[in-house]
Amino acid sequence: GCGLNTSVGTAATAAGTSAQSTDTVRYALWSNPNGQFNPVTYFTDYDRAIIFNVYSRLVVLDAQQNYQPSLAKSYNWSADGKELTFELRDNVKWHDGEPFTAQDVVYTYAATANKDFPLDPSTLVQHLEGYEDYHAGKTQDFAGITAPDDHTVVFHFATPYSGALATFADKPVLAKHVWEKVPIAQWKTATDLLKHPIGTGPYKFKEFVDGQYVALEANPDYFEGAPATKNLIFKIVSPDTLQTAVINKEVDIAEISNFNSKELDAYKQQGVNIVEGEGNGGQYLTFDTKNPKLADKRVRQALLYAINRKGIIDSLLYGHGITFNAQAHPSDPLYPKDLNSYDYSPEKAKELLKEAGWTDTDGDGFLDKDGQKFTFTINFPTGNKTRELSAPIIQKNFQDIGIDAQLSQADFNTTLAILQDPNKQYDGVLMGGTFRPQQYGSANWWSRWGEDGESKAALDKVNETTDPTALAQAVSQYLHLENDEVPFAFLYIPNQGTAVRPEVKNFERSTYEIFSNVSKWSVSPSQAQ
Amino acid sequence: MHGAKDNVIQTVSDATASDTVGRTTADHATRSSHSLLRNPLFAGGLAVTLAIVAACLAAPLLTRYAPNDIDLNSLEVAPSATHWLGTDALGRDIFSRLLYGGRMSILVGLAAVALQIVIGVTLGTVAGYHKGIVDAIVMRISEIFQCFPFYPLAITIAAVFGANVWNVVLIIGVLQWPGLARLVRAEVLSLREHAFVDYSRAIGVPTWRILWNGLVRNCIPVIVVNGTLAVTTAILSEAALSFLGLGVSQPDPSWGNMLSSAQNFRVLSYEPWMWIPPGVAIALLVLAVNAMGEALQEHVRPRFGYIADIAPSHRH
Amino acid sequence: MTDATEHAETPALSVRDLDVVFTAEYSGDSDVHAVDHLSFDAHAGEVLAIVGESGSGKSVTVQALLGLLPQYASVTGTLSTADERTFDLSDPAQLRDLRGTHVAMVFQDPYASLDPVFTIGRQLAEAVAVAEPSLDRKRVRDRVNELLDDVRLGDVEGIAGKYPHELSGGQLQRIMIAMALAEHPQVLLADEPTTALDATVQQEVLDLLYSVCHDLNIATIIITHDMGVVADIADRVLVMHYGRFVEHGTVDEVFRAPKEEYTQKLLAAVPSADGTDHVPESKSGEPFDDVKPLLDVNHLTVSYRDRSGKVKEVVHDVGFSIRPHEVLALVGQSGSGKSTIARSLLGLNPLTQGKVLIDGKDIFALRRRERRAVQARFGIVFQSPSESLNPRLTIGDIIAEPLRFVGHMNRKDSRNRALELLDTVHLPADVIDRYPSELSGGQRQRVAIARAIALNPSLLIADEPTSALDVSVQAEILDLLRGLQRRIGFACLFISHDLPLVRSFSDRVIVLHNGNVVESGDTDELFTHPHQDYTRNLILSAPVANPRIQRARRSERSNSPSNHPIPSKGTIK
Amino acid sequence: MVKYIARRAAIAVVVLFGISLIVFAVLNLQPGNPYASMFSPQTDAATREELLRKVGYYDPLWLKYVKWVGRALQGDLGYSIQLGVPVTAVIASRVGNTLVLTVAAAVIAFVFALPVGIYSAIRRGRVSDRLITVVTFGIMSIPAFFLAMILIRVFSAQLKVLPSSGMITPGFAGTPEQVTWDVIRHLIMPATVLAAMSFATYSRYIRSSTSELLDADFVRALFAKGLSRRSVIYGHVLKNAAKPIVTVLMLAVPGLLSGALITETVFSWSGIGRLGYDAAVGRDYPLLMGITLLLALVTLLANLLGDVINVIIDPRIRVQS
Ligand SMILES: Nc1ncnc2c1ncn2[C@@H]1O[C@H](COP(=O)(O)OP(=O)(O)OP(=O)(O)O)[C@@H](O)[C@H]1O
Ligand SMILES: Nc1ncnc2c1ncn2[C@@H]1O[C@H](COP(=O)(O)OP(=O)(O)OP(=O)(O)O)[C@@H](O)[C@H]1O
Ligand SMILES: [Mg+2]
Ligand SMILES: [Mg+2]
Repeated sequence: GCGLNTSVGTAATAAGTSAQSTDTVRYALWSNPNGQFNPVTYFTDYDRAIIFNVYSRLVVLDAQQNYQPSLAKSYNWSADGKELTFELRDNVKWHDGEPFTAQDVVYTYAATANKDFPLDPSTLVQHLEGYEDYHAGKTQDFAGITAPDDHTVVFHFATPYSGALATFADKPVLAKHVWEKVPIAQWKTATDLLKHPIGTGPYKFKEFVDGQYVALEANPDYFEGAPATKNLIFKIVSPDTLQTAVINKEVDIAEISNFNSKELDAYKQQGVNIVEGEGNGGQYLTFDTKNPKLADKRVRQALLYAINRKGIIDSLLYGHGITFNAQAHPSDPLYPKDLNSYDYSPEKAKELLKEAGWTDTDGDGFLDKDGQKFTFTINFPTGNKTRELSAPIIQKNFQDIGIDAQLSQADFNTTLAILQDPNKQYDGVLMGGTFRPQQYGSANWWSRWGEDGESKAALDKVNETTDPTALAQAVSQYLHLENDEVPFAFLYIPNQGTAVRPEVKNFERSTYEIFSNVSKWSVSPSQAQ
Repeated sequence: MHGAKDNVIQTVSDATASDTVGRTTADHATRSSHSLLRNPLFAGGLAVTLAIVAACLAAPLLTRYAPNDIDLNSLEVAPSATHWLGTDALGRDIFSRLLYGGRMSILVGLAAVALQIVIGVTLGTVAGYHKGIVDAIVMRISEIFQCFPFYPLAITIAAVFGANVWNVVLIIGVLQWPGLARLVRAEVLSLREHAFVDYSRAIGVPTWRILWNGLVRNCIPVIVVNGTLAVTTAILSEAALSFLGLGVSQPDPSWGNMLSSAQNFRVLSYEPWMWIPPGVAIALLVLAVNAMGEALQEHVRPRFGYIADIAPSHRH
Repeated sequence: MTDATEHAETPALSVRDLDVVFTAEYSGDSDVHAVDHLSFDAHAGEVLAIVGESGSGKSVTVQALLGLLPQYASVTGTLSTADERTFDLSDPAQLRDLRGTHVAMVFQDPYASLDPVFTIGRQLAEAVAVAEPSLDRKRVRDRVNELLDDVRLGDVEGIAGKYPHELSGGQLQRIMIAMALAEHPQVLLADEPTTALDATVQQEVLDLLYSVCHDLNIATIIITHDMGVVADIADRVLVMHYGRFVEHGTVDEVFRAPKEEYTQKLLAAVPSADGTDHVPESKSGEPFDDVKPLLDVNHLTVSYRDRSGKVKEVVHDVGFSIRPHEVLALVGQSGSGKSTIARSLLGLNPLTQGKVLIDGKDIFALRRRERRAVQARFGIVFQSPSESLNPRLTIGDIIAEPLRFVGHMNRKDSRNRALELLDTVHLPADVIDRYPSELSGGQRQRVAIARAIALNPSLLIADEPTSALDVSVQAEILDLLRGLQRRIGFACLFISHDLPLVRSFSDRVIVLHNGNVVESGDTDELFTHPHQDYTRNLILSAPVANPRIQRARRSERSNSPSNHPIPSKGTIK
Repeated sequence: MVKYIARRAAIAVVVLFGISLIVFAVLNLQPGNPYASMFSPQTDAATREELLRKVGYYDPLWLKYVKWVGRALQGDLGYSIQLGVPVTAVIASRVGNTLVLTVAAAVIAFVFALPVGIYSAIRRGRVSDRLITVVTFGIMSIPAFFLAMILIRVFSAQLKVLPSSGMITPGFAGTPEQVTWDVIRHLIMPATVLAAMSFATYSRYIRSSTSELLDADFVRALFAKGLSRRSVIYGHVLKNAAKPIVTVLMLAVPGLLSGALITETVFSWSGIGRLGYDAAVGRDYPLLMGITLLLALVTLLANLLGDVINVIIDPRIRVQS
């Protein structure tokens, strides 16, 4: 068949293309969502944006990074940190009118522990009681999650798990009556359900035109009050043309891709506001700690000292970013304030290398040890422009301290394959990741560090501790260790900037929650022009 | 983007090559190069090409900046007396990168075409000479390569062998030979019917000798003409691959990756010095080489004999 | 100025001071002065033949009259017609009025001159519509049928619906003539209208042209380099040389008493058909019968597989033998299988059946290597010298090819031998480093001959070695071959469709028709007393350079009722 | 004719097999794992291995291929790893869009290339021809990306007459005519960019085949017949040129399709081009195989179609086949 796969919406929305209408907010997505609108199987941020507007979670993070009840009225830890009880709201309805109950919650989280679940089980369920038996299919019911009544859910942990609330804030609840129609094994391919999500969130799903936009519609019965704007449309706009789209009034809200002053000026001239906040994605250079020349932590520290991180932020991010020194967001309440900040210092770097035995004995300008020249290949994937540009800077920084640094660029998967193959020795790989609240050590699975010994013990301690003060201490200890060991050279966290058209009111966001007050976003009639 | 398969000018010409080329090349191939130089198209193209090549080769004499010298204190500065063409996002001197990048682009162009010629001419000649089953097999293979998806192969080669300039050459060469092979085959098919091939066969001259002396040497005009066009396609393909991060990789400059690093609305609007120089350089070289190819094509064809009536306003 | 303009009545076409120069815009070559201030007249109901060797400017002359020259040709001169209109030849736009109404043209290669993707009927109709724009559809169709009748194609089934490639060369040339007649021209220009045709077909076309000219009272200008054709059809002759006027006169005047030396040379070069002038020098008269044959061909059958896979047998059970020192000629119409036989002997076509014995050994039963050794005793000369020499090799390398790769000589020896050979074929030593394109046609053929005799062949296979050459050059090449044959003593398989030539050169003749041997025998015997009608026709249809004989033949032909040229249907004005 | 097409089709099937085999082998040579980005970072090695085994990641290559062919023969190209949707469904939903874009581009390119090509053939060697040559190659050497940006800047940002990207205004409702117009407005720029890339090829080719024909003897004969320039060129030359032109149009199909990648990306046009690139980068083998085969099929079909049209146009081939 030919023709455009466009279904013509019935709702009478804007008639013109760029005319502003007060009942619609249009949010730019940089790329097409996959259409995996299921909170436990999606894997792109673009799907996530839809999911977090259609579904709701038991708890959410507030701007101060405290957990606030949402679908749950309240939550409660037992004294031993092994039982977490949620009191659920009783007035919540799914978008199809069915009532939301405790069974939905049980069903959602148990599903991820099911033996047929097509993805890896979450860490949360692995900490629950009876996980092994349930996962092996030995039991029908998951002992770890119980629902004493329709509005109460209890999670029973085999060992205490500190990341529990973070998981609940990150994984919305599915409707049992919808998803039980499909065998769990087929969740990733249940196209029909995936593309027509039914949630409890502020917006109802209306339509997804592949590659073009996702249209959502206000849920008048939303438990925190009906949204102010009738339609929320996610329009797919390539970052390259984003600026025009915003200025041209094709979208109202868009994340901007850089902070170049000329670009910001262009927005400002058109009356577009730039809302800037801390970003939640960090960039780092992983080290192969099993690589003999990098096994010595002084060498790794030296390399970190050698990188002009401030220079990178100032030049590539135009100053709109921060450095970080351990694997946690600096705005995290538990992020220690006294970490070594490894301020740029080639002298210190050289000193440390000298201590570790690396000196230039043959006078070729490069360090050597035992007759071996210090070479360092920086692998980096294609895709993130800032990261691509940072590679030559780091190369130069390394060369400045006498390391023969080379660059090797490849597509993302190829680069990832270097990290994934435990038998492959490498020097360094530039990677990036997204911070999720209160998840520490999350990039460790391809790290060659932290699988055993002191670091593992420290991390286990973090995961097992639920008592706030003890947790703070455990986290501090772990992060200090990481800060000292430098398994990664932590580089920078770019700020997040959002261009918001002047007609849009009440747009707010926090580090982790872009849509926290989506139901308040409104559009006033065009004043500019 | 000018994907590698866009060189239909070459690929396609085999449709008529059999009716036309054989008849013409043999007679007109040896016209003096002297007359070629008088053709303004060729002379102009050659002059521009030589100027560009010379400037690239003489890069160290023309600029005092190294192409990879990062200067975080002068990022994206506009052209000035210190930086003639300004600097890029890492403060590297664009004029210097332009000259050094030209070496890379030209290298890619030439090497990719050389590879293409080796594969294409060998297979095309063998197919055309032996006809029948050998021909069928070679043509099927060339069809397979023509249908081959460009990006997956590009990614694979880059992934398996690492992204570097030789892989760009490999990718372009391996994917673009079918066009030339088909042309050469068509040419050989008609050449082999010439009496001089019959003669050599009749008196028992060894086959390799017939292929080389009788056929390959007579295909030279076709090869040259298409080779020049292929150089431009290769340069553009390198740019396209760099655009996708599969080409010549950082920090080494090539015109392609200089352009691709400027693929941004802001750069386009406010920092033209980042993209105009490589853009103009590519366009100029492509134009110059194509002009030469065009002139060569005219040169190996019989003189045009349109009757005066077709183009009315000629007589002065 | 001496020119071809003296005549009583007003000419149908009168050309004054035609001058054509090809300017060398970018080519770097020097300007070519193709036609140099030429003036002539053409009269209604008369055939004017323009003759001259290749490159003398004949074609350029007629193309200039219609404004068909390339853009870079600079033309001057005037043309006036019977109705006293005068045209400036330097302005092709003016000449547009002339085309399609007053002056029509017939080209040399009819196949190339018709649009391959339209039917004959359509192209004829188009010509009719141009000449008579007022006709409606039906009348156009009628006129097309009329024209087809006029050129005696009216009874060919469905011819109007056919495409050019579906017709034979003779038919196509008649279509071209019909197309020319559609325009009711007063002047008909025909540029080598029969060169591409077989002798028998040529005669038909010439007859048609003749009757068109005389019956319809059209001034006809025919260009040819074949003196036989001139003798056959022309009323008057204009001789050109290097674009310049040489002489002009009635056909009898020019043939009987050529005034200029150039014309004399031109005529002298033509072998005469009655065998009176050249007695082949190789003809020793010694009886061959008891000599063991050098080459013995038995039951030779050859087939081709065409593109659709159909097998077509083109040579059927042919047998002949050649004795040492003997010249055997293969003659026959085009397509009769002459070249095919030669190619089979050379191993270029597989034979379906039959044996080829050399000195009693069956060469195709031999192993490859031994066969090569036997074939190395063949010398080969092909028809087109430019085609048979590799344009990318120097003359030295071309001649050295058999020496090096068959005779296994080293580079130096082969070069020396090549120099010797060049001398043998009377070429200067300095051509050794030139390329074929830098030689004239005749010189190239000498090179081909030098290459053929490089390995002292015992058998020379010559497939139309002179037919691509100019008459004057033809004679030189034949003399050379003759001399070499006497010196080296090779036997020769001589293929030609030029019967006078065959008569002057060969000892014995084999006549082929559709791949069968029709007749064979001693040359003189066969020419004077042909046993078969086919042979007789073949001999008679080759025009001889003698107007008297040709006139006699023509009247003989036109007396036979089956051959009436133009139906007297007074539809043509 | 039927026999001819049947034979060609049979050959095409063989070629398709060859392509699938090679592409399959090549894809699996790549380092990187299609499932890699789907695991959460905390997943331990054992779980990962188990999941990978379950999806057949560790099967030997030949077995994977055999399995794939087996299913493909039944019309099942598997599920896209990333999208979780049947490959056939993804392709079906996207291919129409690419078709619209490429056909529009080809039409635009052709409509401009035809007169330009003919004009410069007629004026071969003149100043105007040289000028056209320069401009044509100039257009050819502007990277598509830049052309796209420039168009967006001028027509969307400055003049505000065309939408900067997308295929349709989100949520736009109206009469079918309004919707069609909306789509056309979105189509103009991407189709123009893609057309610009093909324009040079087409016009150069039309120029060379026309000019070859203008040299032909029969053209001279037509003039001698007294036909006007117009009827010679439009009545005869063009019909003869149709054969090579059809061939070039058909052979340009793969170039057009691969050229769609950047256009589709910049303009957020949801088609096959970007999908294929993403599938390649994301190691989404089933999807990539599907797209590859589709493109190969289209290419082969285009070649076949070109040949068939040529047979129809050219009576000389008609007889032979
Ligand atoms: N298109 C052309 N461009 C340049 N020179 C030409 C052209 N056509 C003919 N000539 C030159 O003009 C001269 C006369 O050529 P023309 O074709 O009239 O010879 P001809 O007498 O017809 O010879 P032939 O018997 O071989 O046909 C030759 O020297 C030829 O090279
Ligand atoms: N390669 C071929 N494939 C198919 N048929 C062929 C081939 N070559 C020649 N023929 C056919 O074989 C027959 C004999 O051709 P051949 O060339 O031997 O004739 P000829 O007597 O040499 O004619 P001419 O005087 O025109 O050279 C003709 O009908 C021709 O069409
Ligand atoms: Mg002539
Ligand atoms: Mg012959």
